[in-house]
Amino acid sequence: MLQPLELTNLLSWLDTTLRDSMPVFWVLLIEFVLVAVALLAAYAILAIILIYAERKITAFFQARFGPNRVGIYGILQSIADVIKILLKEIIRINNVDRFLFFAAPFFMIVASMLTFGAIPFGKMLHAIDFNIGVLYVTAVSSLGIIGVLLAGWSSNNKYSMIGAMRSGAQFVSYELSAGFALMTIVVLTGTMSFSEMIAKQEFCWNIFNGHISSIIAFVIYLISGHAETNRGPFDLPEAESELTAGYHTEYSGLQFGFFYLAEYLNMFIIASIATTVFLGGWMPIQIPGLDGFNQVMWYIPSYAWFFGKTGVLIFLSLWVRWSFPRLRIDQLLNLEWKYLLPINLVNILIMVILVLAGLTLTDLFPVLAP
Amino acid sequence: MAEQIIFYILAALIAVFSVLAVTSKQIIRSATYLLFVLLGTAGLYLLLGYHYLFAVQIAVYAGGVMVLFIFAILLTNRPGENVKAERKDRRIAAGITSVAGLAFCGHIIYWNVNKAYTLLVPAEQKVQDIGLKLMGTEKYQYLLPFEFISVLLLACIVGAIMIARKR
Amino acid sequence: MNSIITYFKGLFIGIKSLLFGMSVTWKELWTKKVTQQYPENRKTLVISDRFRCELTMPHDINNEHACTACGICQMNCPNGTINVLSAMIETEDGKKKKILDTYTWDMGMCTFCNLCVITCPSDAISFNNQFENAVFTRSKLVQTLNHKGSKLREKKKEVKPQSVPVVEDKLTSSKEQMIEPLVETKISTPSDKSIKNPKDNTTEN
Amino acid sequence: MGSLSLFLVVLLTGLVLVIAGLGIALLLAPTSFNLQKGEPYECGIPTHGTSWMQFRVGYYLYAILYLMFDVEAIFLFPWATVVRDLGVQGLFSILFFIVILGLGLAYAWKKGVLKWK
Repeated sequence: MLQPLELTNLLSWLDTTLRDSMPVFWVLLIEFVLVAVALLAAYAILAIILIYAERKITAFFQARFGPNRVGIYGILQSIADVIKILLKEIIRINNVDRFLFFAAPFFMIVASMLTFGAIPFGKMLHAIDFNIGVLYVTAVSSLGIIGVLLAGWSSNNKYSMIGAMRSGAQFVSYELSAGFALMTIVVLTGTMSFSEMIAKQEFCWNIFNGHISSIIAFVIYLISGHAETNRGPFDLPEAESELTAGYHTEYSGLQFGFFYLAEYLNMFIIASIATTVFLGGWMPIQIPGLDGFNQVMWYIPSYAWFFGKTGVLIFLSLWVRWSFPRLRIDQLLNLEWKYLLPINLVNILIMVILVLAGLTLTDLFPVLAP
Repeated sequence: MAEQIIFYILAALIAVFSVLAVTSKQIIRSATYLLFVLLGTAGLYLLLGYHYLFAVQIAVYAGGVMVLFIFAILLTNRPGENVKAERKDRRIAAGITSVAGLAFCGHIIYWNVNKAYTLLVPAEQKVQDIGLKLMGTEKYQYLLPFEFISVLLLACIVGAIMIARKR
Repeated sequence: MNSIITYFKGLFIGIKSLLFGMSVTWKELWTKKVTQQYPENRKTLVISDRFRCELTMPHDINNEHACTACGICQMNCPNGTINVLSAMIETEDGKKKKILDTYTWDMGMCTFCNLCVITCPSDAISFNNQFENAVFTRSKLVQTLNHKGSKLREKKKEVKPQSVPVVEDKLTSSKEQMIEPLVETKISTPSDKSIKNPKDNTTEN
Repeated sequence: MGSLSLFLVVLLTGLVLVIAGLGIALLLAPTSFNLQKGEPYECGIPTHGTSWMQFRVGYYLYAILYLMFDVEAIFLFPWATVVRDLGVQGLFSILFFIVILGLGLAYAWKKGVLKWK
């Protein structure tokens, strides 16, 4: 199939030319450095784009223009923000636990980077592909909460402490729902690897494949993922009207910037995992039998599909964020433990029945199977 | 070769942080050092290709147990205070015991390492195999222990609630 | 059983209300944006008449103002913003007369409460719409309102013979009444007197 | 080896991002000393006491409940990959597992643990 804009040809050409000209060790080293640089660049650029997009979309939801002074339509605004945050002083606070205070941003960034590396951005644009992909992602992203707790503890500030405690309770609660929602799809596909999951969704996305059960799981995953990133109506840990800035009150300059960065990237990561697991990842829209249409769809490169689908989900998250007021902590925990978790457990059983009774779309219409 | 280097780095990290976890005067720092030990262990699993176990180690220990530890530390009376040093004779006794334990374990590992080394081949375990083993009823399959885990977890929940509610 | 019904009822009502909330914001997303882009829209910018920006003392073409330097505004100012310096001069017919020397107003201390304008017996001062007041040093906020060489406007008897006693009534009347004309007498120019007077007369009766 | 080394690369990328960022910030950012700057950020009155103090038990209970369900989820994941192979027998064995844990949740609910007081 002709796929003119894909990066696969470029990557394999690079690999073969390198292998022809030097020993394997150096080839691997160069490739690893390239992977690292690509990840770093993607991380930074995505953060910049996300911050700009959030500010602009937020503004539109509030009937104003948003940033429009720095550059045309304000597109240079977040670049100016980055420069500003680099030039800010990192203040040394008295009475903090210095080692933990310093270590907390590492946990945040490393956790989000390890998750970021496991996302399939497109055909062959996939750094870590474990066969336990889904479990790996849920496991590694839970490292971030350690960063939050350590930040809150080490600051020796009451606001930070309360923010961190709330964040801990909130994160562990919603982590469960997210895990169970992903498990529903694992039941459906029978694999935990992201690449295999995408391959199985060529003609029928998982959200359609398991119809009722999948849609419930999708909604639950979006809610709990949104809650895990401490945003929107779930931003109790940093409720600015009561806790100033929550767990990162005492952080200044770039150290604060890391928390900010991790928050935005976590938003992206949640959206992209939802895309990969439920909406077919980088797979273009394909209809079995219509070869011409499929060919046209393949002209759009896979990473464009991926970022398009993810962008829609990020917009949804922003939409929710600016629609609803902040929850109280008892409402928050009630929502998880009394609604999402029981529904989730029942939903898994429904999915098992759907799979065993052959009621999924791919079972009913074998033409949809890849 | 590279795997050996990674192994030695991980082993050194685990050893150093274990010692730090025991000797640290602040209880929260002890917990953090312990977390590093557990993450190092997860690294060892990854080195062996046990991806499932690696994820379990991180999810349970980093995500669950550490959060639990920090919340539990905050239940104590004065969590921020430094732990007082033990009496000198006790410290000496603890030192001797740990050295003896190290010698004992070291002896066993040293003499059996050749056998174990030939047995363990780094290989990627498929989760599907684990699942089949876990749910099967035949020999070397673990359905009954698996079901008992649920009862055990139920007992844990009940116990934890009973203890915490008494306060 | 009842609790189970309430559980599911709550669930569905919750979902419904969430969707309704999202539809509201969705509509808001497409509404016309109302933000004023300030320096660009300077030409078309509309400032409400009631907005109080700068205290001014209107002067006519002959460089004359209406301030008699009575100092009532200075006494009524809650912050001590106004400072009226008067001077004694001798008129042609040999009488001694108090006239205004300098009228200073410190914008940095002003709360724009409008009390000075209300209480002014001769309507010599008013707030204007000149809102671009930023300066670089604090001393520039202190302004002298009377122009150089200006003098008091001679009263023309035929315009408002009854105006003086009415004003006196207003001053002697209780302080609660002072709040009331706030809305009506935003910018008191002499022509406003005709509107103000009937009101004052009714309160008097 | 492949997945391990890529994992290491990603891990190092994360670490390098933080270290390099902090390094650049330390080079570029100004520093100044001020006695009040290092104070904990609170309402403006000097902080009273330490904030490392005893907290309520509610957080701990949620954490322990989470741990139980997390372990359950970990055990369920391998099963979830082989649902099709196991058939009805697998459904019943897992039904037992989930029901037992559901009992745990129901017990906690009944005892009022899930109520934030």
